[in-house]
Amino acid sequence: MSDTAIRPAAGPRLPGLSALGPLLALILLVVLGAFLNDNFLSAGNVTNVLARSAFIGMIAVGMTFVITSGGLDLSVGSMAAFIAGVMILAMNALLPAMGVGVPLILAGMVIALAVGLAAGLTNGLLVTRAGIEPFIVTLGTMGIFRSLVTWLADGGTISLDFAVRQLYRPVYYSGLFGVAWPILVFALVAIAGQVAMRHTRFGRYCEAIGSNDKVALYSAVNVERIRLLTYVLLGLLVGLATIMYVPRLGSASGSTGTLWELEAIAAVIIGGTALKGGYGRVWGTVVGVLILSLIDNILNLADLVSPYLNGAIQGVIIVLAVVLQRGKSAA
Amino acid sequence: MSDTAIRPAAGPRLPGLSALGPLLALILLVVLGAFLNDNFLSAGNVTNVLARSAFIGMIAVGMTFVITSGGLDLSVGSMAAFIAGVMILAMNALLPAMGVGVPLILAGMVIALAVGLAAGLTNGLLVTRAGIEPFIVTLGTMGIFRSLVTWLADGGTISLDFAVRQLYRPVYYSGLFGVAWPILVFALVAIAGQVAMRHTRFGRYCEAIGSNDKVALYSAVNVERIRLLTYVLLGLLVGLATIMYVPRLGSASGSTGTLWELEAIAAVIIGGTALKGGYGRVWGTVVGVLILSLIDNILNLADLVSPYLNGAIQGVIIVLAVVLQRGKSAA
Amino acid sequence: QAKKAVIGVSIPSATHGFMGGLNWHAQETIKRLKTTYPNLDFVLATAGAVGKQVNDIEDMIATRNIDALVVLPFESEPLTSPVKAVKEAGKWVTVVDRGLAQAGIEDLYVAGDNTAFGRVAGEYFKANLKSGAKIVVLRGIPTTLDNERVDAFKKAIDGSGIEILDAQHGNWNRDKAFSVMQDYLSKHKKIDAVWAADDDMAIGVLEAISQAGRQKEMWVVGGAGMKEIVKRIMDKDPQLPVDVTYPPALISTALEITALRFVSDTPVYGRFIIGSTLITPENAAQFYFPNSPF
Amino acid sequence: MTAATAPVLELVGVRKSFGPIEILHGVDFALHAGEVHALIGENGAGKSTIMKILGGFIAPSAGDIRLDGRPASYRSGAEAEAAGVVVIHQEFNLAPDLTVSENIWLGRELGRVFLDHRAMRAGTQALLDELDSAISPEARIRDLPVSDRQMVEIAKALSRKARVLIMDEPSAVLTSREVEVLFRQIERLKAQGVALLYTSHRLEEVTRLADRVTVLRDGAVVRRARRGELTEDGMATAMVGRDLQDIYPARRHHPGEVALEVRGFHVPPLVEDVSFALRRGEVLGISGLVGSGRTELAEGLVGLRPAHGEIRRNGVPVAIGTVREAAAHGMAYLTEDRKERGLLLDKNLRENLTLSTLPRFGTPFLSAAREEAALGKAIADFDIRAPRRDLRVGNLSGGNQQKLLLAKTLLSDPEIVIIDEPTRGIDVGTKSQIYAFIDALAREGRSVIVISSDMPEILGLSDRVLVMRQGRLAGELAGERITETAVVRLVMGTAGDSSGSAAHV
Ligand SMILES: Nc1ncnc2c1ncn2[C@@H]1O[C@H](COP(=O)(O)OP(=O)(O)OP(=O)(O)O)[C@@H](O)[C@H]1O
Ligand SMILES: Nc1ncnc2c1ncn2[C@@H]1O[C@H](COP(=O)(O)OP(=O)(O)OP(=O)(O)O)[C@@H](O)[C@H]1O
Ligand SMILES: [Mg+2]
Ligand SMILES: [Mg+2]
Repeated sequence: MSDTAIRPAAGPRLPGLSALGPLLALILLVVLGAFLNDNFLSAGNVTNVLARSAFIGMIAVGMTFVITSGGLDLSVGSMAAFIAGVMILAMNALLPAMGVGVPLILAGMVIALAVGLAAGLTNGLLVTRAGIEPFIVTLGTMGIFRSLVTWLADGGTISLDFAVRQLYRPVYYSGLFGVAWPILVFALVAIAGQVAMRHTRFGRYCEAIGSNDKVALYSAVNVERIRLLTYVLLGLLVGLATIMYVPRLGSASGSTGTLWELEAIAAVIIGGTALKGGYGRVWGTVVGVLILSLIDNILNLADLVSPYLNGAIQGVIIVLAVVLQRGKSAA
Repeated sequence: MSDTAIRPAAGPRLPGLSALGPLLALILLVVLGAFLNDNFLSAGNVTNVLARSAFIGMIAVGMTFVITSGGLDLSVGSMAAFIAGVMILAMNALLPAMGVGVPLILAGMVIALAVGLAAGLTNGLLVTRAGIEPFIVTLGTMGIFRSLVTWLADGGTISLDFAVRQLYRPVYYSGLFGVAWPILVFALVAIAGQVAMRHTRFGRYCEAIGSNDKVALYSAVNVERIRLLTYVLLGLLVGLATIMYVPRLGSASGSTGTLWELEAIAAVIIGGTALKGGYGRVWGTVVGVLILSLIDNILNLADLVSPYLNGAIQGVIIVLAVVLQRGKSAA
Repeated sequence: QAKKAVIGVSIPSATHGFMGGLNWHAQETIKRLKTTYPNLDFVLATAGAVGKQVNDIEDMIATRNIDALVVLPFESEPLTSPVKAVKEAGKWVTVVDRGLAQAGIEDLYVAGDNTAFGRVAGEYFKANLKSGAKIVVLRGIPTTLDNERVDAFKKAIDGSGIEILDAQHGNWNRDKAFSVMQDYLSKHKKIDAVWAADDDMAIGVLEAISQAGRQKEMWVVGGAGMKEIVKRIMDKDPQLPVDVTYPPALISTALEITALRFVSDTPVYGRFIIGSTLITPENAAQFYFPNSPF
Repeated sequence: MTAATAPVLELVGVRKSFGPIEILHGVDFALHAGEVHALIGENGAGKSTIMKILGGFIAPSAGDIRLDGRPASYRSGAEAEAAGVVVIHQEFNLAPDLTVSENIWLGRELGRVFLDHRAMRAGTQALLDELDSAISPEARIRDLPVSDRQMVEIAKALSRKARVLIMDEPSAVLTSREVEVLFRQIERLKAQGVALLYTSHRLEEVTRLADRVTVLRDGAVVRRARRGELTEDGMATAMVGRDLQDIYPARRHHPGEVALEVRGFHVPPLVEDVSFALRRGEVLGISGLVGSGRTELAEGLVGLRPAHGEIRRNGVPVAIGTVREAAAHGMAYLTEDRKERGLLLDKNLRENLTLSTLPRFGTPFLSAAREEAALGKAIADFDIRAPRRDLRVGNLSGGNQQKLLLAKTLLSDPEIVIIDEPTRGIDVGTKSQIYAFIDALAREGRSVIVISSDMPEILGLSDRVLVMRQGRLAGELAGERITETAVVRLVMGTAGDSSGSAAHV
């Protein structure tokens, strides 16, 4: 929003030198972590950090497209809770009929994706057809999804049947060739996102719409459809994230996924995507997500003066990471 | 963000007919409230709702300028908590020296304003001098302020000395000619804000910068200073809001002011100010704040199926209020 | 010098009064235990959300080599598997306050009693109000434990003829409780008593009542044992006849007993339920800790 | 190009209203294959509106559009383009965050699932080569000067296989060299049987290009002519409705003392070591090719770009780091980029007019009455034609935007005015008014720098001419030596000797 625009000579934000800014911040954090604790670079810790980044990561990749095309989605955290709630209730309900087994898990996954799609579609249609600001639409659905899950849970927690949970657990905890599933799926989503942004019409149109939607419209871009698609894609990715999240915790409640939206948006912006749209960088988002996870991890590695100050240190690092980025670009 | 821009023939958003949208929503809510409960329009309830709106209201008025000039401030809720904490600690510390009396209260007020100014200045300088996105800057300071107050409170609550509190209480609870002080102060702030936006250079510049900061720069507007000023003004208004808030419960803790930022931003957007900047409407913001307070009030007064669904109804009303606005503008 | 034993402590962050008190007690106890037992080390992590708490526990295992975990689950269900994994890794596990969803995971369980918390309050209401009396309730953040408390409360007043006019969520927050109570007062002509269910909320409720000038009409029962409230009970405030304990200091008990496992030969297993008792003007002095932030 | 060919695209009785105001009053109009049709008229006459209707961007309020004799079925610009009707807009229609190549292919990208970047880049390069342009296909539009953006617009339109090409003042921001390139392309397309519609306020271009001319006045056709039937004077008269005298003012003599002296001025990365002096009562023209650094020099002088070197005002060295400091020293700059840097398109006329001089309109409260009075005066002085005063400036016709920008810049009453492309998109009638205005400024003892790509303007207006080439001063011409050949030689860098003429003052 502020942007360098006010200094015409400084030239506009360009993905040139500055592109490496967040990466640099990430590397510094890794060095810091390794310095603070010997186990920081152990396979276990690396797996932990990457796997837990996966949920926000997938959501943030979707968010990158929404923001790039000039939108915003505040509802993703509540949406994740809602999807998780519906998914678990559905699986519990199907259990007597289907029995504990892979088909039940698959049914749950399909339901999660379907609910995600429907939720994304709702946001998207309200934004494109009804023409309401994305901020308002998703602020509204944020409240709605969160209430619905609280109501479904009767104020408490919705839990997956224990036997089903045992079967489902490996989807979070095990993996392929020693790489945990969430990491694999996240990596796939990130790569697909990066490719989609740079090498497909969809990505190109997102940037064009965010940059100037009138121009895009004049150039035969179906602006409404692309906008709608960004929200639907995000909904699906929230669904996918939920599929990976449920085996980890096996439950959903009114407090599931609180503030995920803020974290996802922050990751996108830290990664160098412009909040006002027009330019998106998926790999930057991935770096942003990792920076945010690492900050938490590093705070746990070191013993601070007071745990009350965690938030302050987090805040300082976020700002510093972005200063680094600007610093490079100013050079 | 979505905006009518995609329909070139529809013409741009202009403060014409649509201006009355949020007002209409407000009126509908009042009618609904009166219909649901006889006491809704009682002096007591009206005073309660208005006085409660005052904190967020003053902050939202400041936020209107920040958003109009293309900025954003996520830190206001934490900032309020931080200011309240510092103010109370300072008053308690000054108590032995100054004794219970009006000077002590005045000293506390000056401190609140000074801390607000410093906090706003910090945000503003990081945005303008360091050139970091407002979203990131204020996300960072949000964490920092919140942490600091939790730390100052040792995780608990910072309470104003009882005798001081008794003296200070009337600032929230009593008033002039039967109108409570917070309401009076809020009204003054709102009127001053409306005048500043429409009839002073400052307001004009805010709109110009938000509309196109390059044009403003080429037109000899001191873009950086105006931007900085919007954050400082907001900081001062958060300070003022805190001055009115502290006498209410006489305490501050890590949970004071949570989500105020979201409420303030929502009020601004509901009121018809453009999130991407360039057009600000202070009276709209006031209406937005009242709409949000009324929703809460009505939900408490009405007997709903389940209190778990409050959030959902809130969400629906927010979206509807804005649909109403759009509907009028499309006509 | 022998290797230090490391005890990981994972608790929710100080987002409201009770948790603030708990955080304070945890830190104070850790400080004390560290000086008393030089061979003990502690790793404290506070979490604002479930996911973060699971992350914290994972980090303690992966990078801090903890030998024992003291955990106050943010929520029971989601923490069950992760804590079970800690147990399976051969660590000592102490669960505080909120039980896990599966029995038998923890070595030691130290908890308050949410059912008793609601029941004790309910019994007081039943004993001190006539049939037909009207009360309002402020609930906490929608959670299982809030449900337990409210259900126990309702069960306790069952059959007494007391009518609950309203039960909205005050989120264990003073400001929210203040506005909810303001609205209750606008809505209901006659209220005989308020169950605020938490001392933070009670503070907001009392303000709203005094603003409306209806102090004479009703009394308020909070919960947890905040020092300001206990003081007022001690001073025989007619508006605050009693309070129900739910001591944040239970974390200290958990930490101390866990520490025993590493400093003596007699580990203590089992369940310690710290009941909720009624604080009355008579016994208030023994619940008053002026130095605690809560 | 016989009259027998049936029209390709036709307007029949087209009317257009915005709100209560009717802009077009029943226009009949036809384009034929292999012909260049020029549409001329005063600012605000409705030329752009007609073009937008032809291109499907706005719908007429009444009347028909016929393509090949049948009612045109397209309802959007995109559909029109699919039907072969392509428009080069007066306002740029490019996404600023995308690159040249991305803009040119927007909506018709090559490649199946994945974009074929290489093919698109090569295609872009080929188009740009054809246009003799050195723009990089990878450059972002945001970073390009307006003239380059116009070339991209032209390249984009050429890349669409058009049957009908509609060009709304394409040459307004181009220098003569690029205009030649454009004309070659137009001739080529004409030979291929494309129907072309062209607008320009440079009537010599119309004379040269047009096979037919239609003159529009106040939303109605007032004259139709064939090639050779109308002289430039005749066109001007038809447009304006009265005879025009020589549009350039008589030259002033006796310039006063030096008001501004610039020595060893650098504006990185392009402008190097520029020195010149500017006297009171003088009009100094600066000529040069696109990208020669004229704009950068001007922006450096008024503190819009980091620059270093010596600036003296009335002999006193001054430091200028911001526009406000420049304004404090009596200097004002009118940008060439009126959409991105000149005007707030979302705001009304009044707010735009007074933006740079707000402190004059009341402290602490702005006086709306005084602002309105200023607007009234500006509208009268500069003949700004707006259907409504509270119109959003983005809805003004291009020429009227330019007039408003001029009014805005001059409102600050500067002693030194730097005007970058003063009459871009302004009709001949108003042009003479603006020239008279510049002349009046000089006669009052103020100094004016005119940066212009319009050769006759430079020749007709300047007391002295500086020519820039590749960021440096290529030479200076004064008095009798200001001739078209001399300027072009310096511009192109073919001047064998630049000795006497290049002497700095
Ligand atoms: N959306 C709109 N709303 C209101 N008036 C409009 C709108 N668009 C154009 N106009 C008005 O229509 C008139 C014709 O404008 P148009 O752009 O067609 O003029 P033009 O002949 O192209 O002029 P120029 O030579 O200055 O480019 C102008 O008075 C303009 O202000
Ligand atoms: N060698 C160069 N290095 C960097 N930028 C260059 C160079 N050459 C040209 N440019 C770009 O071209 C522009 C310079 O053109 P400028 O607008 O100053 O020229 P001009 O003579 O005013 O042309 P115009 O006719 O477009 O007004 C600058 O914006 C700059 O970005
Ligand atoms: Mg035009
Ligand atoms: Mg130029």
